[in-house]
Order: sequence, then C-alpha cells, then structure tokens
Amino acid sequence: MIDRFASGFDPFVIPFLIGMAFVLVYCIIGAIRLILQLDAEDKKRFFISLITPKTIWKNLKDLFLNCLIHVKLWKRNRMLGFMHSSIAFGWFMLILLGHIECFIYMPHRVKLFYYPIFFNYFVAENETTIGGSVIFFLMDFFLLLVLTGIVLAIIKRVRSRIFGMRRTTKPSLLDRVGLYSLWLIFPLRLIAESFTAHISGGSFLTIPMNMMFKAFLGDQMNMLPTWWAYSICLCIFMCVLPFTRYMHIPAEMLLIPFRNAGLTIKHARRGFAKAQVYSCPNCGVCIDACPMSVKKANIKDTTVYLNRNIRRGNEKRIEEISDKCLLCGKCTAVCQVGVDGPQMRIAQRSIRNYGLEQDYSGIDITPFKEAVAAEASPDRVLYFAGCMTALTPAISRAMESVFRKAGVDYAFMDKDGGLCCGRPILMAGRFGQARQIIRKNKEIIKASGASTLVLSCPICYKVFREHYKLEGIRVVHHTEYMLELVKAGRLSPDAGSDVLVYHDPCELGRGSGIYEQPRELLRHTGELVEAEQNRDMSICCGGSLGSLTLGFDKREDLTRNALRNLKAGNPETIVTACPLCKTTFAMYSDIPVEDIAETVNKHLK
Amino acid sequence: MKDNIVIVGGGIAGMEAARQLLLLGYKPILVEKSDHLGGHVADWHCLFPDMTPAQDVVKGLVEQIKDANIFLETEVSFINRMKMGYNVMFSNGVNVICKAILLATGFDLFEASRKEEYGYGIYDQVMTNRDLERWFNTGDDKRITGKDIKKIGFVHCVGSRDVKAGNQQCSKVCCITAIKQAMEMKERFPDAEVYCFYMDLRLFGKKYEDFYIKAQMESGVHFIRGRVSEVSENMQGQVIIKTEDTLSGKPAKITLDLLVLMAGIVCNKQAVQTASMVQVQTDSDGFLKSKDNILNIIETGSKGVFLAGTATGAKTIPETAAEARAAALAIHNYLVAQS
Amino acid sequence: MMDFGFSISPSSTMNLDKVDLTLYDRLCSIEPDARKCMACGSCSATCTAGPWTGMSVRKVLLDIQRGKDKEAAAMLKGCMLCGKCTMVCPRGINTRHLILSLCRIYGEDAK
Amino acid sequence: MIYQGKQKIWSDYQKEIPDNHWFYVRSCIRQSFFPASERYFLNICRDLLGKDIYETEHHTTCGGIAYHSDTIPQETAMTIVARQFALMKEAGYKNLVTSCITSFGNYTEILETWREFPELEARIRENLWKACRREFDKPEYLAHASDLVYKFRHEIASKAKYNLVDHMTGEPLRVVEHIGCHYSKMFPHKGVGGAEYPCVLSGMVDSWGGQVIDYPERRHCCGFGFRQYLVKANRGYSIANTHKKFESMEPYHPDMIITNCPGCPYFLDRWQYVISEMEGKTYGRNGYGIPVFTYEEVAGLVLGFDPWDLGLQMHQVAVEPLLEKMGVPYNPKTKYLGLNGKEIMKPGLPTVLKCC
Repeated sequence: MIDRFASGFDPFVIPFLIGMAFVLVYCIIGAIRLILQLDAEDKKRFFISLITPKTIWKNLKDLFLNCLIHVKLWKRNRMLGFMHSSIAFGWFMLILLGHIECFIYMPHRVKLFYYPIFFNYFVAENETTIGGSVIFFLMDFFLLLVLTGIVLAIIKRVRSRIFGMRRTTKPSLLDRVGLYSLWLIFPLRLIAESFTAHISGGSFLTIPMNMMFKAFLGDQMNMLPTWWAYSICLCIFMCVLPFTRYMHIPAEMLLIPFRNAGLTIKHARRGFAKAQVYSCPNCGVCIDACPMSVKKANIKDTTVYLNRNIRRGNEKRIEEISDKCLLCGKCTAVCQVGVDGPQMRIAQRSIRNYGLEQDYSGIDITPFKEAVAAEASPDRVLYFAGCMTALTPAISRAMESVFRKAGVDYAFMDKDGGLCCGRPILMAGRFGQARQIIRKNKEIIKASGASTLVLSCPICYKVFREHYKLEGIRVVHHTEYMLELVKAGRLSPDAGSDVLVYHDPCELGRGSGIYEQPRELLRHTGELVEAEQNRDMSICCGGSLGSLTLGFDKREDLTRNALRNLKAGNPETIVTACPLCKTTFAMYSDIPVEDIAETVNKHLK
Repeated sequence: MKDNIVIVGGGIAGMEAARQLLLLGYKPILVEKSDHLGGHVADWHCLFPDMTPAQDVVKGLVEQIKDANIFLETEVSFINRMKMGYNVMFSNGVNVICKAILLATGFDLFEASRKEEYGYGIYDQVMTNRDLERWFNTGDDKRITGKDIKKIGFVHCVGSRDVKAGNQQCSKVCCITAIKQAMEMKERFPDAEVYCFYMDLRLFGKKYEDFYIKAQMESGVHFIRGRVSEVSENMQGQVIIKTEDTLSGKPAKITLDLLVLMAGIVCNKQAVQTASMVQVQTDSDGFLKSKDNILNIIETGSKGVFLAGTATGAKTIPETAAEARAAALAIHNYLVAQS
Repeated sequence: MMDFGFSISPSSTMNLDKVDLTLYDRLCSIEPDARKCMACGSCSATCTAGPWTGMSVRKVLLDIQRGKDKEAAAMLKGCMLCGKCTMVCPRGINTRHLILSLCRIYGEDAK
Repeated sequence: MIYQGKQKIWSDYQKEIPDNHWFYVRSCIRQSFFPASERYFLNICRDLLGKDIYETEHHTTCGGIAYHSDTIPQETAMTIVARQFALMKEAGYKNLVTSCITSFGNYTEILETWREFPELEARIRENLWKACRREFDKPEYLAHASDLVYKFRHEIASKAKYNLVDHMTGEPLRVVEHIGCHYSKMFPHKGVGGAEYPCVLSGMVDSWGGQVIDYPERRHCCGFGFRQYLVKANRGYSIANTHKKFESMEPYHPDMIITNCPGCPYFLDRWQYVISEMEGKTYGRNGYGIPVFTYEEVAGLVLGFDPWDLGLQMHQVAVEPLLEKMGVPYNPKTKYLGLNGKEIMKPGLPTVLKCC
C-alpha cells in the first residue's frame, strides 16, 4: 500500500473530526462528572474495582457480551439480537480491522486519527497488498453484516411485532436524526469504498460495485462527494448522539463498571442513577413487560418514560411515573442494560418534600420487648407473620399448625399485633422513618434471643434480609423454612393429586431470588404446572404496596391479567406465598387461591 | 288451557307469581333447581317483624300452587327465541314452548369465607346468619350446641357495601335480620351479652324501628358503630375481634364466644347466565336489568321476559311478593295484548 | 397585655361556621376519594400503627373535615404507611396515598 | 324574629303581680357593686308611684351564693330563707319582692321543693323554731324587683324625661337585654314570658323607646356561674362564656346592655375590661365598651335622675357616650365627687378600653 496523497489529508475528514472530537469531549466530561457525583464510599469502591483483576475481567466480559454481542437480546428474540449485534459488533470490527489494516500497511499514518476510518480513500494498492486480501474480505464481510443489521432495523421500524415487541417508544426528533444518519452511514461507506475499490482494493462487495459504477457512471467525479457524505453522516450522528437514545452506547460502558463495583443508587438524579438514565436505550421492552400496561393502560408510566422524563427534567411526569409503579421489578428483569426501575423510582420518591414527617420516637416498645424477652430461648424459632397476614388468618394458622406438627418450638411474635416491618415506608421513599422502625423491631427481635426468624410475608422478608443486619439470626421465609423441615424429615406431606400453579410474589421472586424452594415444596404436595410467564417473568398480582397512586378500581385489570397468566396450565388451585397476593387474587379468582403454608398444612397428618 | 308461562325459580317471588297466575286461569310451569320450594326463606326460622314462622309462609304458598306444573331439581338448559315466544329446554329433558318467561331467580347469599379477615371457615366460632337460622331450625350446630355462650357478636354488612367484596350495594335486610337474630339469641341465652357492629343502621320497613327499640330496651343488645376489621382466635377458641368504636373514636377489641356474620345479598350468578339466554343484561349494580328502575321494574328489554323479586336487587319478602303479583298481572296483560 | 393568671378557655363547641376547610378542599382536589369516607372505622381498627401511636385514618379525615388541622397533623405523624387501611377500606379509598398527600399539603401551608 | 311568635309565648307565661304592699329583700352583692340601684328602686316605687314597700334591717343573705358555690347544703339555705319569711310575717306582709335574681331563684326553688316535699317544709319549720324561735308563713306572691318595674313600666314611661332613643336622629337605641339565669331558667312559669323568651326586660325597653336586639347567644349565661368564677383555676371558663356573648352581639352594634341580675351587669361590665387587656379587643364604638346597666339605673335615667346619683361612675365601661346619645346632661367634673361633695378616688385607666 502506498499513500495516494503526500499530505495524507483531505478536507472531507473535517466533519468527522469535529463530530468525533465533540462526542469524545462530551462523554469524557460526562463520565468524570458522574464519577465525581458518587459519594466518597462509592468512589473508593469504584476505583478499587478498576484495579481489581476479577472486576477488570468481569468488566471486559460484560462489555463485550452486552455492548457488542447483546447476549441478553439474543435470549429474548433472535432477530432483535442479530440486528443489534450485527450493527454493534460489525461496526466495532470495521473500526478494529481498519486500524489493523492501517497498522500493517501504513504504520506511519496510525497516529492520524481519521486515517484508519477513511483508509480506503487515502491509499492505493500495490503488489505488497495481495496478502491483505483476507483483510479486504473481512472488511467487506463485516460491512455486509452491518448492512444486514441496518436493513433489519429499517424493517423493525415498520413492523416491530416481527421482533417480538408489541409496543415500543416513539422516537423524538433528534432520535430520528440520529437514526437516519446511522442508517445512512453504512450504505454511504459502501458506495464510497466502492468508488475507490479499483485504487485501494476491495473484495466481494466493493469490487463488483466499483465495476458497476464504472459501467453506469463512468467518471470518478462522484468519488469525493460520497466520501464527504460519509464523513458528514458520521459527524451528524456523533454530534446528536449525546442528545438521543444512542447515548446509551457510551453510557453503558460506564454503567457496567459502576454496577460491577457494587454501587447502589444513593441519589435520585446523580451518579449511578444518572448513569442508568443515560444507559436506557429507549427500546421500550419494559412497556410490554410492565404489569400495568394491560389493556394499553399506563404505557407512558413505564421505566423507559421515567428515564426519558428525567433526561428532560419534567418533574411533574417524573413524580407521576415514580408514584404509580408497583415496584414489581419486571422491567429490570427484562431490561437489556439493567436499569433498576424500582430503585430508581424509590429514589425519586425519596427526594420529595413533605411538610409533615412521620416520627416514631414516641413509641415505647419496652413492654413488648420485655414480653418477648421473658420467653427468650436460643432454640426457639421466632415467627413474625407481618401486618398483612393479620388479614389472612388462614396463613398464620396454617403456619402455627405446621410448627406444631414439625415439633418446632416457636413464638408468635406479632400475634397481638406488632410494628410494621418498615418496607412499605421504605417503598414510599422515607428512609429516615424506615430506619426508626427497623431499629425498634431489631431491638425486639434481639431481645427474643431466637436464632431463626421465620416470616410469612415476602414484603417483610425482603426488608429483614436487606436492611436489618440481624447478626446471628437466620432470616427465612416460610417457603424456605418448610422445605428445610421437609428435607430434614420433620415434615412429610403426603402427595396429592391437585393440579397447582405457583405464583411468584414479586418481593420473594425477583425481589429475593426465591424461585426454586416453593416449587420443590409444592412438588411434594401435588402436581405443579407452570404459568405462562413465571419465575422472574411472573406478573404482579396488582395488589402491590409499591404503587402509591394506583387506585383500587385501576388494579382490577392487572389482577385479572395475572390470573389469566396463572391459569394457562389449567390448574385447580393457585398457590402463592404472600398474604397480599392471596387477598388480591381471592377477590377476582374463580378457582381457590391459597398460601403455600395452607397447601402444605393440608397435606400433613 | 291458556298459553304456557315458565317461571324460573321457586322462591317467594316464583311461588307468589304462580299463585296469582293460577287465579288468573293460567297453568304456569315452575322450575326450581333445588329439591324444595321456598328458596332462601325455606332455610329461615322466623321472619321479622312479627316473628312469623318462615315454614308457615312457605307451606301456605306451596299449598296454593299445587295445580301448577312444578319441576323440582330442574334447571333451564337453554332458551331459544322464536317468532311468537320462547322454546325452553329443561335439564330434565322437558321442552316447552311458552309465550312468557318470569325470571324469579332470586339472590345468592354472599360467601362469607371470601372475607378471610373475618375468619369464616377458619375459626371455630364464626358462623353466618344462615347457619344461625339453621341452628334455630335444627338445634344442631357444634358452634353453639353444648357451648357456654356468654358473648355474641353480629357483624353487619359482610359482603355488602364493600367494593373489596365486589358488592357496593346495601343488602337492605341484614340490619333488621341482625337485630332479630340478636334478640332471638338473647332469648335463648339470657345471660349472654350481645353486640351488633354496624356502619349504619338502616331500619326503613314497617315496624322495624319498633324492633330496634325492643332490642335496645328489652334485650339490651349493645350497638357499636364500627366496622369489624380483623378477627383472631385465642387459646380457648374464642374469637377476638378488632373494630373501631367510631363514636368514642377509639379502636376496640372484644372477645366473643360466637361471631355471626351478616352475609349480604348478591346477585345469583346462575341467574345471570339464564338471563343472558334471553338477552337480559345485568345492571351496573350486578343484578338483572329492568326496563326502567322506577315504574317498570318488572319488564325487561326482551319481549315476554319478566322479572320479580331479588333478581333485580335486595328486597324484603313483602316487597318481593308485591312485585310477584305485579309481574303476574303484567304477564296477563301481555298475553291478552298478544292474542 | 396584662396577666390575670388565667386566659380565655378555648370553646369546646365546634363552630362549624368558622371552620377553615382550606386543607380539606385542597385534599379533595388531589384526592377526590376523600369524600367517599363513610366513617366505618375499619381503617382505624386494623391500623398497625394505631396501638402504638394513636394513628387513626378515620379521625384524621374527620379532623380535617372539621378544620382541626393540628390534631390531624399530630396523628398523621404516627402513620407507618403499611397500607393495611387501604386493603380493608370498603369504599376502595387509597388511604395510603391520601396520607402521603396530606403530609405534602401540610408543607404547602408553610410556604 | 317573628314577633308574633314571641307574643304567643309571652301570653302563655303571664305572671300575676300584686299591685301594692311588698316586703323587700336586698341583694348581698348589689349593695356594693351598684349601691344606688336598690335605693332608686325604693325611691321610684315609694315616692314616684306611691307604693307601699317595706324593708327591714334584720334580713340577711338568702344563702344563695354559698348554696350555688357548694359550700352549704340546701337545708341551711332553706332555714335562712324561712327566717326571712318569718320577718315578713312579723311585719304583716304577704308579698315578697327580691332585689337579687339568685335570691329569687333560691326562694322559688325552695318554695317548689316544699310543694313537692311537704315533710321537708315541716322539718325546716322545726329547725327555724329551734334556731331562733320564729314561725313563718310562705309568701302568697313572690316577685323579683324587675317584675315590679315591668308591671309599672308604662307609668314610668308616662313620667319619662328621656327615652331610649338617639336624641339627634330619633332612632331607637339598640339594647341587649340579659336576664339572669336563675330568673326563669329553673322555673319558666315563675318568670314573665317564660325561660326562652322572657319579656321582663324587653318589655321595659320596648315601652321606654328602645329596640331590643336578638342575637344568637341571647340566652347564654353571663359567665359568672359561681364556682366558675370563684375558683380561680376555672376563671378562664367563666370569661370564655362572656367572651362568647360579646362575640355574638358585636355585629349588632348594641348601644347598651340592660340586666336584672347582680352578677350579670358586674361581669358583663368588668370582663369587657379583662377581655380588652387580654385580647386588645373592645366591643363598643371608638374603643369604648358597651355600657351595662341594671334595670333600676335605666329606669332612673329615663326618669331624669342625675347619672352620678344613680352610681353610674361605679361602672368600668364609661357611660358618657350613651348619655350623650340619649341627650342626658351630666357634669364630668362631679363624676367622682361623693355625696359630701368630696372627691372619692379616681380609678386608674385601662390600657386598651377607653373610659372617658
């Protein structure tokens, strides 16, 4: 290869340089800002993760698999996965190969920033290049790959259903500019490279194109304008990128190390939260996933719109969206970049100003504590049914019966009512108040001297596990506990012939990762069928305490939809493991709804 | 014999309508899904406001409709609309072509177990108004027989006036039934304290207020204004209920030996199905829809299909009977106009 | 002002003519369901916080309807937002959000 | 207000009041609060109307204050009252007229109790005999002094020099009448016009040219309430009641208040000062209070007696604006001169309430 131009420069690279410089400066400044916004503890954690080999490896792996290959998307829909990875990976390979090419043939030009990008314009083929036909082939191959992706993307715009997406977001004006410039970049590159293929060499795609152009157009006048157009398109795309959904490309490169460093959302609008907002590709996968979007309702209240409104600073909508959500976490389960919808919303709720702050300092728990302490025993199991279970006495009664049948020495902590666990107020974003309650409950539990705490309510379970830090006390949900008893041979439920379906409560499944224990337990008691969508794809019952604003009348459709999903396998009974799900389903279900404790208890002698 | 008339439902409304139609010279066909006539009233013991035995009322009516064609343990399988009437197929295989259909399908008593927080079917000492009437009739119920009953509670509005139970309507008769049963219990357990937990006392009917005063003055029933929210059980198997005494503004707790839930009147689900065969819809309150809710509660949007009794909403027995008579007359007028 | 060793006792009568319903009207504008309450007391009876802090949703609503904003505020401070009241309400009022809204509009007053 | 409706009630509650020959018993506290009132009552009745009214220096308190303050039992009060009856018997009178409303209430209550429980009367008779060897007859008629003035209101009106009208405009004065609670609230048929709409004072106001105003708290207590005032810890409740009355009458802009009880004029008068000091609020025009009068004082003014002879300088709330409105001449220089022409002390001035 030899230089076609001694200067190695042509004015058409200027637009590209401008775009590149802009996007780089913008992203670097943005990244630095976000990192600076982290609090001291998080910052430290982040920097340590950057030099820890394990996290470095994980970061690289995640970056490659998520940003380039889009493995999650592949799992969701192959067409969608292929489209994204063909563009992302293909483009990445084009850039990489361009650099390799440049490095091999024009090492003295590598330092020119634009040179590898417009390599084919600046070089002319000579005999030394013959060995490079493999690279030429690869270049054409990846270009073809990207072009296929682009074609698919265009089809997807028109017919999103083919890609398994019923509903998607509407792109903004800038999004469209970005989108169209992105679509144009690669066809233009193809044409531009084809024009120069007889000089700089090409392969199966560009050479025939070159010949065709020669046959039709005959002159070289079109060569320079296409390179200009190519460069301008790149410039447009890069200049609008920070203001469009394509910001997710650079943002995700920051989000992945953030997440791998183990950060949590500390502030509603800064640091980690902001990284999540920018990482949202606005794909709208969460719209179909959202349990509230039944019958096309509440579509604009999904996580994608939360992110969009946070970027736009529309406070009124941010509030509406964050208050309405059930916090079921399904959007997070389906999200390709892992935006934590519930946490984001709780964070938004937490920065709200209230004229009246709850205060529990006046609560005197001494008598309660003393009563619990009077019966203290290290072997005793402490049973905390939770406030919701007070409305479903069948659950607590079944649990008591199970305890007795298994010969467990237990104490029913809140038989006559207890304090709230703090999770509901935490969900409302009132962290200080939640801490007060947690402190009080902790004192009571510590006073009991018990070593195991069994909970019936997943809402309690989640907060007890994550926020109580009860050293020396094992916190288990009754599903886990009963399974342990069964495994230890202390309970032996007789197998029945009932056809059961298990509903994964949000707080227990997605919230605490307990999917297998209840199923294993239920297999002991009957025939288990699965719902259409189950485990981490389970649909919220609609009764969630997560939502602050969703009224009773607005929830019926959600519940009916969840019931429809559960009844896919024609079960005789719906089994769940949450008092709230039970109450909610029981209102509309035409088949019996019971708690797993009741099911197990029924099958015990 | 004149034209065929099919009456669906052998409760008070169905029987009273049949009686009137017989008097008018028709021979109606009455189908009843259970094995006896009288509907819910047949399960009852005594009726307010004069403590008339329910059996007398039912027997009196049954006696007077002997001449009608009565099919017990029979349901309507399907109805086909024809040019001049309806073709009705019964589950016993009988096929009838009739000119008029009277839907006297009545109501369902709300399933008290659906309000789990009240513990029906979970705690031993919780029963419904129907269970209590059954005990009045049979004297056999393990919740009462042989038990030392010192405190009895009645919870009004169970499954009525409650969106969570899917029924926003007032069941109309529970207030007076609760007072009646409270007084009857007080008679049987003179030493017992009887409590009624109510949201509002709706005592609108003839002599109902007298009943209320009697309950206060003679029986000494305690009335507490507050809706029960939760029920739990103690070691002795007694039930502990939580409510708010809204008049003193304090949450209250009370231990009871027996809790009676005043299950309300909800629309008969099966009736909705039958009605849909003749294109009669349900109204927004979940009961069958009349042509007009003021002057024409008897007729429906479908020609030749009439309604009577609690199929259109909660009613007392005298109201039901009056409506049944009106329905009989409406059918007669309709048939006369047809021929 | 002179100190006589006593002051005019507040009236125990509720003067409904002089009740300031600003807060109630504001509440109804954002939570129209507040008007639905029939004071059955289910919420107060089931309240988790009630036995500890004296919270009663029914009373809070009544106090606000009677212009007794201070009393309502004192009670609201004891709410744990557990949402049980919302579950038992026979009229389907979203009491939990109603409480949150109230907490907020008290703030508006201060501004 | 539907006037005819009240007329109807008044006609149902008419009280028979004998024309002449009365045995008069004075009030404990009026003599110190309104020293001229009782004297002018006697003057008017005896000199102007030529009635026979007898009084004796031997009569004592009726025990009403002690009784209503829960310091003596009713039997004690009954015996005291029995002694007054004995004095009346000894003087040869059958009609008793009391100056004090509480006395009137006390006498009425005792007579009614005796009517219900004759054995109690017998015991008191015995007690009185044991205590002071006296015997008594129950009075044939019992009246309050305001009943008499009510009865003679037209005669007084015919002799009036001034009327209860604004002499500049001819408009009637707006008058708040306040009846003592014990006048007819306990025994409605013993008062003129009953308990709800007694007309004893409004009758006077009507015939002397004034206009009675009807305001929501018209029947409310002045706030004295014996225990409520006498126990300092309860005094806030006492003043709260007065405050409530003033708040209620304020929008009607009353020119004056006429009362027939010892406590009411005193508290309505003095509490205006206390309220003004506590709340900075006054109820009359231009920072003045609403002047409060006894019925005798009003009768005296109407008949043209000198305001200072009537003891109006003893009021907390200045009466001068009203005198000017009525056109009653007065000499500001002699306001604080005693009967002997020497200066009695001048009171200090309140900070808020305008007094002269």
